Amino acid sequence: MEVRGPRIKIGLLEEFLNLARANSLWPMTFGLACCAIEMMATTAARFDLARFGAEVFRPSPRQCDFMIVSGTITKKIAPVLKTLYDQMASPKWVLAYGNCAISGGPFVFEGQYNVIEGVDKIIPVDVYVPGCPPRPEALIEGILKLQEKLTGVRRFPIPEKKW
Amino acid sequence: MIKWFKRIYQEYFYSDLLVVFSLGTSALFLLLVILPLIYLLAKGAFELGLNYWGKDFLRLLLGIVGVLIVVFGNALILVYVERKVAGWMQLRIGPKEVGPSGLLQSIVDAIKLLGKQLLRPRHVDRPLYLLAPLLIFLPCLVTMVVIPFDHDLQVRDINVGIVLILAFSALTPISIFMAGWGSANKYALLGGMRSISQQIAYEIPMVLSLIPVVMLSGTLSLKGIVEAQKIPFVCLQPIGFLIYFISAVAETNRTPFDLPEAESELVAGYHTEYSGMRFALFFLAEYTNVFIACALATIFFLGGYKGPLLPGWVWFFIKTYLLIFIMMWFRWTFPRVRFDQLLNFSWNFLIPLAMLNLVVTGMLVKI
Amino acid sequence: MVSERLLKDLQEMGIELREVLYEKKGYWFDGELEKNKLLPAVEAFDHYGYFIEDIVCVDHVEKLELIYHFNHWEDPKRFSLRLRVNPEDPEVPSISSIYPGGGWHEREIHEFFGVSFKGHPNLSFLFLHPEIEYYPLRKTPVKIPEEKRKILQGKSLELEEEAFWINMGPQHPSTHGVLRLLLKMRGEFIEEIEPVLGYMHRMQEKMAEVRTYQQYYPNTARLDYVGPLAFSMCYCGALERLCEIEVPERAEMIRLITLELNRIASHLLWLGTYLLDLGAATPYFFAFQDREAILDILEGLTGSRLTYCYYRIGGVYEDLNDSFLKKVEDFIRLMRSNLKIYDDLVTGNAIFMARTKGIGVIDKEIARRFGLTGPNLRASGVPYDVRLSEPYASYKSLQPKIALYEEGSCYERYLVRIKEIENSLDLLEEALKRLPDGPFRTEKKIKKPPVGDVYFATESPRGQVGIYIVSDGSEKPYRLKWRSPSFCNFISFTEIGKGMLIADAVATLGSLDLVVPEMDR
Amino acid sequence: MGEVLRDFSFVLVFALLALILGLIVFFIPYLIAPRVYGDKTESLYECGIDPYGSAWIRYSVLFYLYALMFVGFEVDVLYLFPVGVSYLKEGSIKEFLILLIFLAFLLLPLLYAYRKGVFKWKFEVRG
Repeated sequence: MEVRGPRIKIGLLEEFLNLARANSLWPMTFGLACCAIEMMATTAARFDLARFGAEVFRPSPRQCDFMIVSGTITKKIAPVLKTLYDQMASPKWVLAYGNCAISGGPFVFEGQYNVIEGVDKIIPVDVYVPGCPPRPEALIEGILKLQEKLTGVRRFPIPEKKW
Repeated sequence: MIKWFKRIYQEYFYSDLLVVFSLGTSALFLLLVILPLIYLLAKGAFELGLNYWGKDFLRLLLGIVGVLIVVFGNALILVYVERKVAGWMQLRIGPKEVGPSGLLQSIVDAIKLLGKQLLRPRHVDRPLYLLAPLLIFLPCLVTMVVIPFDHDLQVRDINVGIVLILAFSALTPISIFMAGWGSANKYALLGGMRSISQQIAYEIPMVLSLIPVVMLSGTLSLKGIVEAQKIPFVCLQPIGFLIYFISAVAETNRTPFDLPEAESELVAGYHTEYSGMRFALFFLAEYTNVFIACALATIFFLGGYKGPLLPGWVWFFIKTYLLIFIMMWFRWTFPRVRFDQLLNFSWNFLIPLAMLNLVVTGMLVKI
Repeated sequence: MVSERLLKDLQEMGIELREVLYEKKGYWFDGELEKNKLLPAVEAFDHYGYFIEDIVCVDHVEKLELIYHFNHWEDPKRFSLRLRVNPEDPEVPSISSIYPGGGWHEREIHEFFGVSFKGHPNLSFLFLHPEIEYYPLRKTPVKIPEEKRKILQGKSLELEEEAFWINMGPQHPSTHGVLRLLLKMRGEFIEEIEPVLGYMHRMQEKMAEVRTYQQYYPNTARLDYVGPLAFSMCYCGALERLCEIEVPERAEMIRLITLELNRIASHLLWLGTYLLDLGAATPYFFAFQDREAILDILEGLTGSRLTYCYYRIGGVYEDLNDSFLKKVEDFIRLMRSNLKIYDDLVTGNAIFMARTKGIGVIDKEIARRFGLTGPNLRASGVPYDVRLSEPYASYKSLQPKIALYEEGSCYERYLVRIKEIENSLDLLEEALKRLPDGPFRTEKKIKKPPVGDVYFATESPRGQVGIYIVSDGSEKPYRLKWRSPSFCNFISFTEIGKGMLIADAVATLGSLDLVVPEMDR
Repeated sequence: MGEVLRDFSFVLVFALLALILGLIVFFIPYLIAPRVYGDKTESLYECGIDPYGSAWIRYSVLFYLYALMFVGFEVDVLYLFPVGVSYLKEGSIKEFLILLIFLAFLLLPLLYAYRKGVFKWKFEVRG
């Protein structure tokens, strides 16, 4: 992977752009397994990802900002995943959602022949969200974490303990 | 300074910085660059004694500014409104956290898209691929020239306004097809194919439904048509209005006629391979086309800027946005039609109906 | 009865089938046959209108055993035909000319065991990735020959002139997961369909052989994450049948209630995503909102939202409490009123009717040859339901009504599922009234089930789930085979999808209600 | 003539403006967007799989039939605009009859296409 920065790089501009990026994270329509259902539930009425402007699921990797790896990575899907990640326009981020994407989850055993133990063996991961499957709130928390990573500030600051 | 910003941002409201920054920069840009430029140019024009041309020049400059504000403002508003309307219809809130009740969401999206890498796949047909997003943007601006927002609020009243609009809107399918073909992508190609046959199929009923309007008003200028409406033409031409509106929905590729970008079949349709700002231009063109289609419906059938009490342009925008809202309502209610159903609906039903409408109008007018 | 006539016919052919105790084994008739008698026997099954359930292969090291399961819609008695194969050079005649659905099971066995089927039109790899070295489910390591390892070897994708191959999936909005279809297109029409599965193959059957019965159990819920309880039920039921454990009545009724709740949730999810496929976004949100209500109820009981681990061998994990019953009652009321909203929003919609009515028709003959089950089958006018034919849980005492439609197109599949939601609500209401008191699980603990084999079937929201367990008396299953309903439903699409418009294909694929990890296992 | 030129100078300016704006909009990301190129970044997207063959092949003839019909229609429909403008200026029934005849001719290709079965989408087995 060849990384070239922007042609013009100004600190303040970068800050500003990152602020905009953090508030408009468009995920890719890419559901793998069980966690994809929870991902769908997150976009649905009760949890409503749209509040953070992140409900614009784009099916084409060219137009989205981050990929939610929601499920087990088998050896057959790994090259597909890599291709899709490559085809995303930078800046791009990856959110490993669920134990399978983090480490293979419950599908790792001695003598297994088909599961890649963690998506970070293929592509760089920015945020890990554990759980099997993680609850929708966890996905929202993961997105907030990604925003924090971009802006350096947390959106809903955790209130200080008063007692 | 950044630290200071961060503190504000953390302590007060998350998006306050965004408000200040985006509004501030745009206001600064307007104040420091555009307005003095216009002033200088206009002054120069007058001083040179080119009164005849000078007036037009001033009109042109003001027109450019006005049209740009309408085009970009409309897209920003529509993106927000659409997401909010979708939210209301779907038991949820929609954008909320970015800015006060999510108002800054579309601005933030635009800024983000500005900072996104522009990718060009290796195998594309380069000239077509690069020209397509430019060309799709062109009819949006040109059509704005002849739209009368108010009695005097019009860039230029061209006496063949309708023909001009029809001619330039024919560029849209061409550029969509250029995008589809140039991308060398199979989904994009299928999307482009679909798009072009859809747009030509609905072009005809659209034109046929406009001819009675021309008959009744006896002019091709848009302002003339508005002025000719003692009562809105929708009362005289209800079928014509319906045909026009259905065709307009189809021409702008909105659900239930959004086949060229049908997500469940063709991924993202003709703009599958476009990223960042190139994709944004397609988006912008789509929303501007929606606005133009509804604005034209307002002008032709709903009496344009005419209305009691309120100033004309307010009426114009109220009527237009009402129609746009109906389009959104369609979008979040109906499933997508199938492709052959879509084409045959036009050829077998709408076109004969539009012809019948024309004949009946012709007869009634003569009697 | 059909089975008696069939038995007589088979006897004339010289195939002896003996009757076994259904309560112990899960099938009625069992018999071994010679290789050369396979095809005549299968033809006899076809003649009497039997459908193929699945083909299982068991590696006994000194021999490979192929087990064909057949069943009948009107006279549901499971037949199991056993065939011994030499493990050195396994070759069996293929039944794909009679049962095309069987051909797909054969492909699977060819891939995992290396059995080659003579006369199979397309014996290429379906599930595995190209770098695999050994046949995964063989007990002794057997190397896969190099030339067999190509994924799409059966189809030469060399560019025929005017051939327009298009990839649908693995990342595609309408394939719901990672199904991949290679479509040969002519314009907007599909000429040929070549599915590539296995993008979510998670080695469920291999894992079962490595882990103990208790360790493997939580993974059953991860097969079909939309209706996981039917799979848990199947697993627990099979072990209870194997170890002859009596389940208390209260536990059985609790199972029924949770199963039906899960069924409604699954159908709701299908409804939402199906209409999303058709381009209508709003019903998705309505359906998910109602689904959340069920998830809340089940979460209160089981502790998780999606992949429940609630049933135990011989009962359930926790007893119901009163708040649960109250919540279910509230939900029934809510769902009844909301069904009207779906009716207004979807059922009468002209565009929806035009998109689904008469599209993707599956007639009974295709359904039988491919082994279609579940709501998809009932939409084609066959009243086959495992809840009635082989009642488990409390379905013996509390029989569900069957939703039945004749035409078998996408629209009927939609109607069947809506009707099933209604029926499940009725069933739930009845079950709540009849909930008996008593213990909610047995005290008997099992560690090592006895030697033997067992078949168990349940009706998942997608169709008949079957499990076949071979136990060698140790604490791990010797062989565990799932019959996954989505796989059997999906393979019928390769037949009916030919000559379709791509839009119709999306509508049909969606209406079959596929869950990919369950297909790939 | 001068008036018409002045009219269309507006159109020309706006068209140029659209092109220039488009170029500006492309230029900003050129400057400020980060660039990352992986192995597959510049290959075509097809659901994450390398595409088989080219997208540029001969395509189904169905769409061309529609295009042909369009050509038959659209050009002629444009003739109706002058008719519409001057329709009310003359007071006789003659114009109506002329309009009727013209429309009857317009309907002919539609009827022809209908007879030819353009509107029936059927998959035919090749061979």
